[in-house]
Amino acid sequence: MSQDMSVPMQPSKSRTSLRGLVPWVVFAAVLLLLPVVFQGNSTAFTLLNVIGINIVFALSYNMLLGQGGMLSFGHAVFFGLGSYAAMHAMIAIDDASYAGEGFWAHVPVVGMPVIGMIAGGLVALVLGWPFCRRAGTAFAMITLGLGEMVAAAGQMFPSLFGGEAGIYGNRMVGPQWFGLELAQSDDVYWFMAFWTFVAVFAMWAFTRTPLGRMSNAVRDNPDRLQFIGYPPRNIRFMIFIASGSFGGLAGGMAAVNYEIITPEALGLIPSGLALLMAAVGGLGVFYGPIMGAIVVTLMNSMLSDYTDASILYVGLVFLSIVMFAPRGLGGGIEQVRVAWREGDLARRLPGWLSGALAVGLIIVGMVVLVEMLFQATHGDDEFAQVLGMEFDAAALWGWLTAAVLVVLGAVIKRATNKLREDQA
Amino acid sequence: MSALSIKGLTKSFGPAEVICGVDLDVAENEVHAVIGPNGAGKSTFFNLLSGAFAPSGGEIYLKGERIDGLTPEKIQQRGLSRSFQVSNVFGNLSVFENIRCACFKQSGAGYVFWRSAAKVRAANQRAEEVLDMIGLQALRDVPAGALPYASQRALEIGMTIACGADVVLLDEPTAGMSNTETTQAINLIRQVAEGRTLMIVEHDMGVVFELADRISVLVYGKIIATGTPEEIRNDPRVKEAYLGEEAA
Amino acid sequence: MLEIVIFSTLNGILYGLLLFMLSSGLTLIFSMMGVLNFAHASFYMLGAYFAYTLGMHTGFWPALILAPLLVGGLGALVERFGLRRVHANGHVAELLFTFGLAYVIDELVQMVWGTVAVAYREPEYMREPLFTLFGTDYSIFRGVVILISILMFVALWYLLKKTRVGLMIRAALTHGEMVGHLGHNVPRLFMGVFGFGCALAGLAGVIGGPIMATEPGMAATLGPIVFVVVVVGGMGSLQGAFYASLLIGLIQTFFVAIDASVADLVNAMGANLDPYGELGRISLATLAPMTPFILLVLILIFRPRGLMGELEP
Amino acid sequence: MLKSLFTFITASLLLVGTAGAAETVKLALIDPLTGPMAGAGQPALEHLKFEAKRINANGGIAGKQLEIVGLDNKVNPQESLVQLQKAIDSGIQYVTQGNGSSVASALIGAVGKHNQRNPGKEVLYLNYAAVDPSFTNERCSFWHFRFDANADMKMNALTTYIAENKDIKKVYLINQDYSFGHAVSKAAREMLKEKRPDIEIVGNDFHPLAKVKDFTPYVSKIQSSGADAVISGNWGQDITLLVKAAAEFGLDAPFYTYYGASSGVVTQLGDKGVDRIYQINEYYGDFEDPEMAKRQVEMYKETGWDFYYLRLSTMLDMFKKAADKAGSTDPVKVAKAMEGLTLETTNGEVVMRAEDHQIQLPMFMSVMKDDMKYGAEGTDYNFHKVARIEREDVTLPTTCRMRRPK
Repeated sequence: MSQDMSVPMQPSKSRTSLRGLVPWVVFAAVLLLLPVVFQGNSTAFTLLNVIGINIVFALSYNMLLGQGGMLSFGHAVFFGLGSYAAMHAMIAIDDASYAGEGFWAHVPVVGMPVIGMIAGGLVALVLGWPFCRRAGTAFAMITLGLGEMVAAAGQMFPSLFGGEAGIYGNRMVGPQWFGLELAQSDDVYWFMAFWTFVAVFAMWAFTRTPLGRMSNAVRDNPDRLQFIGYPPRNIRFMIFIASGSFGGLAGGMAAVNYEIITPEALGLIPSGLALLMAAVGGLGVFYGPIMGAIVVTLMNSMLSDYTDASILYVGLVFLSIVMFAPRGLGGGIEQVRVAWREGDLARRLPGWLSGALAVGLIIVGMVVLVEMLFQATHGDDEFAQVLGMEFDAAALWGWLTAAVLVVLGAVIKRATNKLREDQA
Repeated sequence: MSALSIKGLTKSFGPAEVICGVDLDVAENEVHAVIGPNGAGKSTFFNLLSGAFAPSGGEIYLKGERIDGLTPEKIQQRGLSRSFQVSNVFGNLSVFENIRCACFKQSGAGYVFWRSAAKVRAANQRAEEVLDMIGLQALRDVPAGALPYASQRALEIGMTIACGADVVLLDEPTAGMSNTETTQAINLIRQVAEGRTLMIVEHDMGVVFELADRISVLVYGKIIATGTPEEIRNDPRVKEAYLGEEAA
Repeated sequence: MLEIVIFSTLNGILYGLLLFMLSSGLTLIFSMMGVLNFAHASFYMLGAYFAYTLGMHTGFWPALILAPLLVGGLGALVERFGLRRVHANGHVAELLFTFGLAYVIDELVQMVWGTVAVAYREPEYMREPLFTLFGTDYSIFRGVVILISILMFVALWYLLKKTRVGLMIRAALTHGEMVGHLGHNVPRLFMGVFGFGCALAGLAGVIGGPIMATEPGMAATLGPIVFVVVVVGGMGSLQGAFYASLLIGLIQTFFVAIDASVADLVNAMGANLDPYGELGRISLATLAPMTPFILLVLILIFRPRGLMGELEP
Repeated sequence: MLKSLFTFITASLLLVGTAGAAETVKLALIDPLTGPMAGAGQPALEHLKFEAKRINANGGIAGKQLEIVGLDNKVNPQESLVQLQKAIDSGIQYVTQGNGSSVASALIGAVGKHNQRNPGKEVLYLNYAAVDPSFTNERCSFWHFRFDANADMKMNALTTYIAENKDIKKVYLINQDYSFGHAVSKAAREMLKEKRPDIEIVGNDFHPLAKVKDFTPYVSKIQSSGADAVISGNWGQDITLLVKAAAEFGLDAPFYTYYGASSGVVTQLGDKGVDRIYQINEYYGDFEDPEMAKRQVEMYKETGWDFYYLRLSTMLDMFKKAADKAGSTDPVKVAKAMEGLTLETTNGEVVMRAEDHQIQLPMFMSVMKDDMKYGAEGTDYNFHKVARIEREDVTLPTTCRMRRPK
């Protein structure tokens, strides 16, 4: 179904050689180093915590789409219900530890993602079977229906969903493990880093298991699967449960981070965010959604400080990736890695660099265009600022520079197309 | 007791009856070829045996057990697997992975998610054996979608036998192959035939006469003749069906 | 009591017809090109905003013609320079493209027309009552809306069933490649159909805008419901979309009009649910926005090809 | 390579964000600036910016220049907490909000937890329009001040006015389906039973917040119930579209509302609203006070929005008075100074009750009228005062037992 959206998977050698562990060591190092780099900068920690949640959410989504070929528009249901379960558990812990006895008094808040994972998995188990009859558009539509139905139900059961105000709890309750008081965002960071690492490793390991290989098989050719003894529906159902569980895990992390969950988190918009992150990052590559989560989260929260048009840029980036780089950021990097490994990187570099330059020019031109359009329609500051330079929507030369940049970029791209073709 | 016995098998798509009452018995470990002009219903016949289509009438017994109407995976689990005329492989997975997916069934490991696939020794070992047999060890890490045509046909056969079925249906295994590739395919099929019952649909008469113990001729949905290669070569009805009126 | 039934039916039919006008274009595009156009409701929004801006200069009736043409032209350009390019990468890529397109259109609308609702109203004389029943007026404009949507349904039905272009479109619905072999320029046909579908959505926007409030969020609210209509109606079936939209319009309106709770509904069918329990206490009115999606899930489980469709999505 | 690139981008972006001149005090407005309820949030932001100029003109807040920061929450509690965290991270210590008691209840919880966890970096929440009574009763918090009469106080004034109108026999209630809507409905039923037991409640509807686009089904239900009057606490688009549908269907029952003068109502209704839309509010559209009239003209010219939110001006004036009195912009000191503070406004003296941080002020019943001296939204309709309800008749006791910091 998404045949050309995915770059061929290079299986690591069957015996897990030392080389196979290098990416995990680097990943762990990054997670350990980040708090040192951002010492005392609470904005950074707030952002990193959100990125952690989105990485797990986007990867759990890609278990369905990228790995299993199942396009879903209801993935936020597992995230939301996992978050609700964790929130109810936190409230139970709060009450139990207040009273000092009962099962919940011993459960630590840092264990909430497990509660979320169980909830997500159960929901997928209960609802999943009729959904997994067919992949493709039917699956997309039925998950869309599920997502909107559960979001609407969110307004109805106050004791469960808390109606419009949602449900909120306090994460500084119950027994504290590893000395994590979870008061400040830098304390919460360790909780996030741990669960992000565990979830990413688990989801990667899942792709190496027989069921993980079979999910790729059901993606590539569901009909042939029947003839080697496996009904595609069973495989899809099990992937649906696995993906729902990790979606619930991300929901559990979010419950601890935000300490509030509202029915809004169950609807189409968060499901769309998961799709956005996975597609921008690259569906066919395992680590694609990780990059997608980082880029989209940064754009969503940081960009709005510099421009009113931040959401427009997210849409434009998404459109250009779908049109010009269907394999996403991850796909691009995979191409470079494969070329580097086969040693013809030097030969293909000029083509890529010129392409990158051309695209860069077009992007800057478009940004100037959008900023001036924004400033012209309802900006209150007189000038549109782009990369430190100021453009006045009233003056013609502003529009001229934008047009020149875009045209120049397009010309270079067309000229170097030939170069890239014969290098491919 | 025959490996496969078919009684009064019929199949019609709306008004058009494609298989009009086929009766055939295939003995254990026999290599049975099915030949016939284009459009005789050979592929539909294979689709009926493998469960891709449900028959309109008649019965199919696999080693004495009735299988008509079952879903393809249930028929495969009872020991009958088939290859496809048009290569039907997992495009993005490597050659080794394609074969290993087919091997999971035998070791019942398809749904395992708590252990790495590399650790399922039985499946990996079986996959290595089949890879050697079909001679694709050199291309083991190449994605199946990027294989040259002949290698894809070999992979097709490899996946069919990897499932560990003892009744194997091969749908035009040597279609579109050069002479050297055909001879390699014949040796491969001969190896595959050891200890298994084989049915082949084939146009290349050289391959048919080389491999088949018995041949059935399917014309317009009916078997007009079954016999040893010699009998079929001299059978007037076959000549008439193949070469038209003037040959009779 | 009779008054509620009459007015709810009228409101339900009006809402249903509006849904039909919105989804008819999508039925064509979805069934012919297999493209799940997520941006379809955004073109509906553009229709409303264009009618608002044009209406100020040209008045309502010219805008009724110009706005859909403008939206249709825009749709054709989008197909030509965007969708066609992505077509080669398969249906998922096309869907992702329209998903991103909806994002961009919603933001551009906010940029140009601002984030607050625009006071797009039907012309003054149309606000007078067409007729008054039990003291409630039914405005001329609502009558005009029903008229236009019925006319559009008949015209669309005639175009598909009786004209050559209609023949070509219906043929391409099921056998796209064959139509290509017959020498028709399929890409141009796709562009025409996509543009035409967007024009239909624009037309729905022109008359839906005054009723449903023209504001940047209008696409997001109606977007998902449009897919329900298309899937419930059945792929490639215009009559299916017509009945499905009327069904959804009436169900949703009557659920709001009837002053009952879930317990009353369920108990009427023999069960005995506690009327004060958390489930029983829910009033049908709060259940109303959920009904289209319950219908969608039920149809996809029990009758995947929908009311009148031949092929499954 | 990836790692250093990533750290560089994030670090550079973040450094720019935290730079801020020392001598300003920032007030963040967390309200819907986009989406269906933008019509409620945008005017509040413009009003605050307009009034901030006046505050800064005469001395600012304890000598510091007041800066207004708008943060969009799309009326969603979860998004509001994300914006709150963003505001806190960039050093903002004063937050205001008004649209949606669901958001307010989340903010109260979050501000309370933040202050408990970060002594010395407290945040104060000034609520200008979320009127769920619980915020100044069972859920009162030292860090929350309310500058608008709560739902029960408004209903107390509204029902006193309705009680005098003898020809109202049947009343229909329609509200938004969340804590605020239910509070309005409960207060209306209780107070009407107490003041006018003869009035029959013929309908009690709830609809989802900010989601209904076409209110015709609800209006036909009201019409067939034969109601003489409709009471609704709806705000933003939910009141604009409700009264529009009512006008369109020729429903002639008068509407007694909390936010009848929301943006868009006057334009949508035109003459169909005259003598039919009533509003209970802390201000009205006659602008007898020349100073207020001047502000209305100037603000409309500058921002295109009317001078509707008098309570925001009262809030800023009290904030300035308390900060000047405390001689500092430290939230704890300002909060203590503001308790029990009185302020002379155009409608007479108002006081911030120390017991529950609920402002006590006179209320006004007003009705939509034509050819007003200062029309709203560029038309010549506005809300004319029909009754003044004194502070003593509006005030209600509180059950708040507030925990004060040492």
